[in-house]
Amino acid sequence: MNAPVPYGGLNRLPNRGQFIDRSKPVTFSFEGAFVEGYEGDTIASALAANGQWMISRSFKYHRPRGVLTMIGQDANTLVQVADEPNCLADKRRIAPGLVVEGQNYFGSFESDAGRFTEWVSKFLPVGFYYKTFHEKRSSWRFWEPIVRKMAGLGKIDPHAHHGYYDKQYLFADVAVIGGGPAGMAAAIEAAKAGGEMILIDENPKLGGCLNYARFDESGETACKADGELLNAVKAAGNIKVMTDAVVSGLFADNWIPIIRGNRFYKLRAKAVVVATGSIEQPAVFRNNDLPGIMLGSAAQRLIHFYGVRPGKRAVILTANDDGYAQAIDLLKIGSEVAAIVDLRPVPPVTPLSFAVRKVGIPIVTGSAISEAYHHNHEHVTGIAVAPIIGEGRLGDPTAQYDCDLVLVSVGFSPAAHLLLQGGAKFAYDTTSHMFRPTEIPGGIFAAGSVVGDFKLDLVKASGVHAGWAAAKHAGLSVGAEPAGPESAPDPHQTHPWPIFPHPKGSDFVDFDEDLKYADLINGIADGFDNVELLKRYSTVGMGPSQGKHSAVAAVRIVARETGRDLGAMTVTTQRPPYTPEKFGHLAGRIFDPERRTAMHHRHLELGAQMMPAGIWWRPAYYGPKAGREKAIREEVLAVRNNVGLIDVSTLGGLDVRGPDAAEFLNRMYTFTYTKLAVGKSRYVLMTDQAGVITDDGVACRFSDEHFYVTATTSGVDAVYRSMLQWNAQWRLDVDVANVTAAYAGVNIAGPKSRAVLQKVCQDIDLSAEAFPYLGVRMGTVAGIPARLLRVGFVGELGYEIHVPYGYGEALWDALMEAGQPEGIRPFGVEAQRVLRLEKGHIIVSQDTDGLTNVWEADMPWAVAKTKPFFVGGRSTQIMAKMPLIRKLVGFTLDDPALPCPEECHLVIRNGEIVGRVTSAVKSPNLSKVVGLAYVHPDDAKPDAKIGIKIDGGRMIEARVVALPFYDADSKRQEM
Amino acid sequence: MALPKVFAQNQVRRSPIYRETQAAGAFCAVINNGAVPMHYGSPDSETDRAQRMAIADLSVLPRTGFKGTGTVDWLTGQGLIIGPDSNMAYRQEGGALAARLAPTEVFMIDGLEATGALIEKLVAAWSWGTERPRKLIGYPMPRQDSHAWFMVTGHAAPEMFAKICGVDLRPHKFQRGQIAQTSLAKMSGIVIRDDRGAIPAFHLLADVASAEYLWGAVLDAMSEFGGAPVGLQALRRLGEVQS
Amino acid sequence: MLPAFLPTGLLKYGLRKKYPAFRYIPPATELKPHYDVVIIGGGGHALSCAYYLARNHGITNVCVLERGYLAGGNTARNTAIIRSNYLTPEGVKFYEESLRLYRDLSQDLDFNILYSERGHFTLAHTDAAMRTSRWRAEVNKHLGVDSELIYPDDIARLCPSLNMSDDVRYPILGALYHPPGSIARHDAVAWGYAARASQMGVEIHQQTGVTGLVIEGGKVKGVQTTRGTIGAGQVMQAVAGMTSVVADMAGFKLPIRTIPLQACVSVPLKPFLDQIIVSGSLHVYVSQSSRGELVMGGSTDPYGLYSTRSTLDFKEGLLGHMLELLPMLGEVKILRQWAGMADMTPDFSPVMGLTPVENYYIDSGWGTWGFKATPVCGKTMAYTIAHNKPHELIKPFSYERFLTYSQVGEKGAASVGH
Amino acid sequence: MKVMNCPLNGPRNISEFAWGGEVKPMPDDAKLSDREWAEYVFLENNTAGVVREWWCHVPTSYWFIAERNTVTDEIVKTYPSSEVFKARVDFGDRS
Repeated sequence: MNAPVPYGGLNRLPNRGQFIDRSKPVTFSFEGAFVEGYEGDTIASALAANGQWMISRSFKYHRPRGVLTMIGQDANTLVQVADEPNCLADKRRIAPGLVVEGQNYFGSFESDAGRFTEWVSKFLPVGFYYKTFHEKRSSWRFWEPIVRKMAGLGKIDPHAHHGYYDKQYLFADVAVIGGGPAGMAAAIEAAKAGGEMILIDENPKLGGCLNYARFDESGETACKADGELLNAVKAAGNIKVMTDAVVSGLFADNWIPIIRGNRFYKLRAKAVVVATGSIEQPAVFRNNDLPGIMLGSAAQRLIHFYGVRPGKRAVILTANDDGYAQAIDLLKIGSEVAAIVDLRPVPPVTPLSFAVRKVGIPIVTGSAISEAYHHNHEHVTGIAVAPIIGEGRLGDPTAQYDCDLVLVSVGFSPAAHLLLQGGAKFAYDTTSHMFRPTEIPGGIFAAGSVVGDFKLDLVKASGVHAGWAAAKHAGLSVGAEPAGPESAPDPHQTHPWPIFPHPKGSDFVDFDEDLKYADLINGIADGFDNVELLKRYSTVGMGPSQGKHSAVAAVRIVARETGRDLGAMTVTTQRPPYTPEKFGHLAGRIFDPERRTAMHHRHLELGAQMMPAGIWWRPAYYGPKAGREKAIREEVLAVRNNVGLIDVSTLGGLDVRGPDAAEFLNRMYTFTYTKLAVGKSRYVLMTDQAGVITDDGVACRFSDEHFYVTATTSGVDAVYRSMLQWNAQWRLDVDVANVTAAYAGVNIAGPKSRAVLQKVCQDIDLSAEAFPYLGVRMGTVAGIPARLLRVGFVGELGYEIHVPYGYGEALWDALMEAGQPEGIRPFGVEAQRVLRLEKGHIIVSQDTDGLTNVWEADMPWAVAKTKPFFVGGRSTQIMAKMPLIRKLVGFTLDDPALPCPEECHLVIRNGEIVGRVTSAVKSPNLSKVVGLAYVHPDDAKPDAKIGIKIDGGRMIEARVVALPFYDADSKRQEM
Repeated sequence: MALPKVFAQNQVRRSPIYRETQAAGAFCAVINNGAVPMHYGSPDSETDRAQRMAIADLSVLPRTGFKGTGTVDWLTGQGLIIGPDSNMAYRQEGGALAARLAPTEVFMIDGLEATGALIEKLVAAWSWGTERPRKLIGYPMPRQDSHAWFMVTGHAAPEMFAKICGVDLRPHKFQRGQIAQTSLAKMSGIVIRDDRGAIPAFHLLADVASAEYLWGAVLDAMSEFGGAPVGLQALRRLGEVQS
Repeated sequence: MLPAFLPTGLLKYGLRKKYPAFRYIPPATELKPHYDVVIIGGGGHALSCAYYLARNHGITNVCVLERGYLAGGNTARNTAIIRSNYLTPEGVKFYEESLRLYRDLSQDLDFNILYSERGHFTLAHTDAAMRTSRWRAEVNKHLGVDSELIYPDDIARLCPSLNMSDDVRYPILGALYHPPGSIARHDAVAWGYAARASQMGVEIHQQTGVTGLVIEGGKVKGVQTTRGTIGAGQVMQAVAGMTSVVADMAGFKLPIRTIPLQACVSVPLKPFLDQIIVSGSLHVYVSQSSRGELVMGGSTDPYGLYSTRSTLDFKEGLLGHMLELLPMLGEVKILRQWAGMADMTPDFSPVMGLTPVENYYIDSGWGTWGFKATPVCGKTMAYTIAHNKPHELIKPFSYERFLTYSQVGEKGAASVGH
Repeated sequence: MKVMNCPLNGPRNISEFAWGGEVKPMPDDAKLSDREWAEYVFLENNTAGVVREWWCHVPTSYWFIAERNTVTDEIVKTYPSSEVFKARVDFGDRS
């Protein structure tokens, strides 16, 4: 061999490169060095233009890797761009000041300490980590951190903040995915039927292969077709074109995610045409992964998209006409073609191959590359050619060629991912040696090389037909059905076996995962002889490119090794996304609604600490976090001794109206309401069909046919929904309305509450006689129409006042002002919890859990005995006959020195868990600990001793006491 | 014309987002016992903005609703014209809209002149009645307070909505008077198309308790179209353009 | 100490000329006319049961029937989290035994399942969640499980990547910290059991679907398959996702709804997240695999379905919440998403043991927790089959409990229970 | 994302709807043993195939019935619940 061909230096070609703007130079940095490119360049094209061919280090062996596809289909070009890991260098456009770095290396990018893994690769067979590192339990603890450190590619910047991403819905009659000749033809045909078309392509300009591939010696054909189709797309008027837009999936009912810039589009189309083309496949031979060895289409993209010379002296490995087309491309830019190595024993003579023979390029047929040579793995420097003597078997090398470029053009595999996600079925076709669709679901249509049409006229014809069919499916008025393409499986696009293992290895089947031919063979020998199993065992196809270049080879190898019929093989499951989606794209603006009461800002102005209650915000207590305990205590005392005001707007409110209103409540709740007097309220307790307590509140009867029912803050939506679902079955004459948000509510409570309220409420007689405990009235407060409820959740004289939301803040202001002389004090949820606990009132979902029934909660008084039915009634009766396993009781601590147990500290009996504390507090009024707990039924009687396990595992003794703890005869709330 | 400075917090009825509109410099007038932003600066520039992309807070303007067996018959008896289709809004004499949300449910919003006449009449007219068995005439709904009321206007409105709402609201897909009860920025809401003259315009009615959240989400979505708040005056002017 | 860790298992691969293949998964053979035990389903639970039948009870005339490929169901689709910090004493004891078996499984099976202790954090964003966390912590501690309720300072110290800021929608108030929480290579668990079970004589038949059961006088006698009918002394079904369909062949209904559970992984990243993070309120869980991929999931799908299709809305919801917890991940990319079918029960506890059909056993109702239970399930079901009476640990999980209103309420630990 | 055709609101993304489970008409509990009642409450058909289900359009809280194939996720048809539950239901007095 002579001196290797130098592969560095500047490779920018004059007057080529349709994506770049030479008037706009752009400087960015790669691995700290400044690089010059042009606007429109990708990172990879700009690096190539400057002779930087190595772009990344491989996953396992840290081998240098370079350009493979130039279309973002491979993992060879993954780089770190600022805080973005694993960025596709051959898709990402350069920008001034862009900071680009290599990934997955130890030491320096140029000399990577991680290379050692390949020297020991003999000792790292397929699935090696299953086979060792477990000699002792501690072995893996030792090795895992090392293996873990080796894994992964890009880096996370812990301080990064994701940028502004948003989303938008799109709607179309027909969506066409892929703007190549098939896609354009489909969109044009569909557009004839009127309606709305959207044509989506991932490149900056429509045209697909017409922008780089060559269909004749002169290049006229592609150029002409491109012009015609582009004009027709423009002329149609009803085709919305989206370029630089990537479709990342195809979901149910044609739900199509599209990524463009920082926006994530979700397109709903009545019909979709998939014209995503096909993915050129690499060949397997020794060192087939070297920088400088790329797919033929990648070289054409470098030349025609970016005006970059892929190399000075090339060898082309081919098995179809494209290899010859690429030879002409190289000659036209003044590069040398050392040889064309054609896998086919007797390649058919075509205009293109004839044109190449004319210029006397040596063509070696029936042969393959047996090995590629390199300059310390950084770049290819030459190759050896050997004759094919059997499927995948080569004779001794017959020739060697120096080169700095190897093009591989041995066949394709359909870019069928979206079709497969959409439910299409593909099977291996033994004539064309490619997967072909056997079934495509309704509403989805396909055209072009994704369905095996490669000749330009066929491609366009299949596009036209798919476009017509899609328009028809979308319900548009179409003309007569156009003739479909005369497509027959084409045996001259894809070689059946471009796989030539080498005894010395480095013959990569999967570049992402550094899997060699032998790794797959050995995996199969280990018993993983099914494509899906082998995939999981060897990780073939599991890497960042998800098997775009390895899946077909894997299928072929499994079929041969297990003697299965290739024709019966199907593709492995293709899971979304087709191209990686950023978290930021999927998250978008992160819509997360929250609800605020009419008094929300008043609470903030008063220094409240807000807490979430469902999606609502409620004041927990008023004052700084530091003074929490003090604040709660003072709020509690204010209510007991004076007057307090709490915002109860978040409580659910339901208007239940109609002739059957009372009957309906009888069925929904455990109590009876038919006999409840107008102007009175009564407790409501709801159970589900299994007899589990689900909600509570009060029912206020404002008239025969009108109940105003409250529900818990977080429960009301479910209560409302289940009421409607039940009545859809019962058909009672009742109307249920969820008026929760429509009413702001406050509870003014405390001995002085009547005095304060009197000042602003003239039209209701507030005296105990006229408006007794549990009474409800309608009237006005501070001139605001209001619903007043005398309920006693906190156990003091008090009035719940419910007014329309818009008046809520005015009501709050009026009461705070009226109460000023009495020193009225706002109180929050925390104080209310203490107050209600002193009265022994439960909070559903705190003092009950997912299985609590009325017997366990010790609320038999709330269950009507004589009702024919209520939801959960039968289950409640059944459980009444069963032995109780726990019961909710009140408890106190006799020893004042003992700390207050926390909620959910356990109740232990003879070492067994029998229950838990559900609520507990050191009562400011009783100055002792009071709480609720589930205990063993035998202990559920006053003065029984129970054991509670508190922090640090310490057992303390508590005493069961009758409820309530405070104001046993409830004089205060009834005064 | 300069309006006397009106402060929302001095009114008994307050919009759930009055702090936002006041911070944006709203000049208000008192309507229906509340302060309504009439404009935020020069009324003329707001008319242009309203043609491009704008949002207005109408939350204190009069509205009500009725629901339940007999609702539509009773409203018809009150002289309203209500068509057979649900999810369509029917214009009433005096400008109010009767939005039929369901066969037995109607949401009434006043016209932008906001006289409140029809709304008040209906609210006053409804009563349980005395005859037994009672005649079923539906039930009043607290619509003045259950929902905040915004109006979104401008040629960019449909595209803006496409950023927060999955229903296709483009003019050729969503006709005048049509109603979408759907999800907006992940919360439930009601959209009613009610063009102002030649300008696409939509009433947006949604949970009053989430009004501040929704106002913010819509402003964020419309910023790329140069959208911003406008006052009631601008909306009224758009209406005049047509007549 | 290093020599102790030398990966001697690899020497032969480097030194031998020819690859010393070991057939972990046996080649296909003919079905025998009769087996003592037929196991319907070829996932982790089935293989684990087969292994313990052979190892602990000497029952080796066993055949495992898998309609697709080995462990291709939920075993291949779960997110490989192992923990025992449950809510009910029954659940805690059961999963603690599973965790104990997992710890030594690589050695037992002589197959490295890449078992890796990471520490499991269940974040609490509301005081209700704080209560449940303390409840779990107390139950765990009482039963000797390492589990503690910790507060923001400790959380920030133990997992620095988390966004502990106060001005987010759901600030982190605390967390249930479970140091033994682990991950393992899910496929490897099934392969390891398969390899050792078949070494002891268990037959594994892939691509063999079950089409019906032969039941005479309330007793199961055989199994109809796509490859013909075989006699069976005892039959167990372990077919998460298809449980009700197979039980229907046996003629009984279950308290189960089949609901998809979806998950996804990111592209591989250099290690930055050592712990397993779960947030119930945000419906998110995430851990970083030894390959460097972030493995992520949320709660089950909003409606029932017998399909493993993926949806876009799952990812949108999940990642919105993910970025609230880990805002620095905005530029990271999703590589792949998938779904499994989960058997959801009313009380979130499994349905195991005897059934209304004699000699017919069920292993089901795993919800989102099947993988964690793989070893203990196999062990206790093997015992149950061998003795025709339920193992002590699984008595509370009987099918009967629903008909006697004695559920085992694990729901408090759920919402997103990974 | 699936499209669900709501009888009231027309075709909408399925994310606007809440699943209510299989339509399971309530038996007359007077005729059932405790065990039979528990079976009704807890056991599910969980049918793999076309199932009649409750669905609720959340923005309007409108309950209707959909026939959906639980294997293919195909929504066969949707209609108001009144087509199934035609008459008022009353419970005999047991006092």
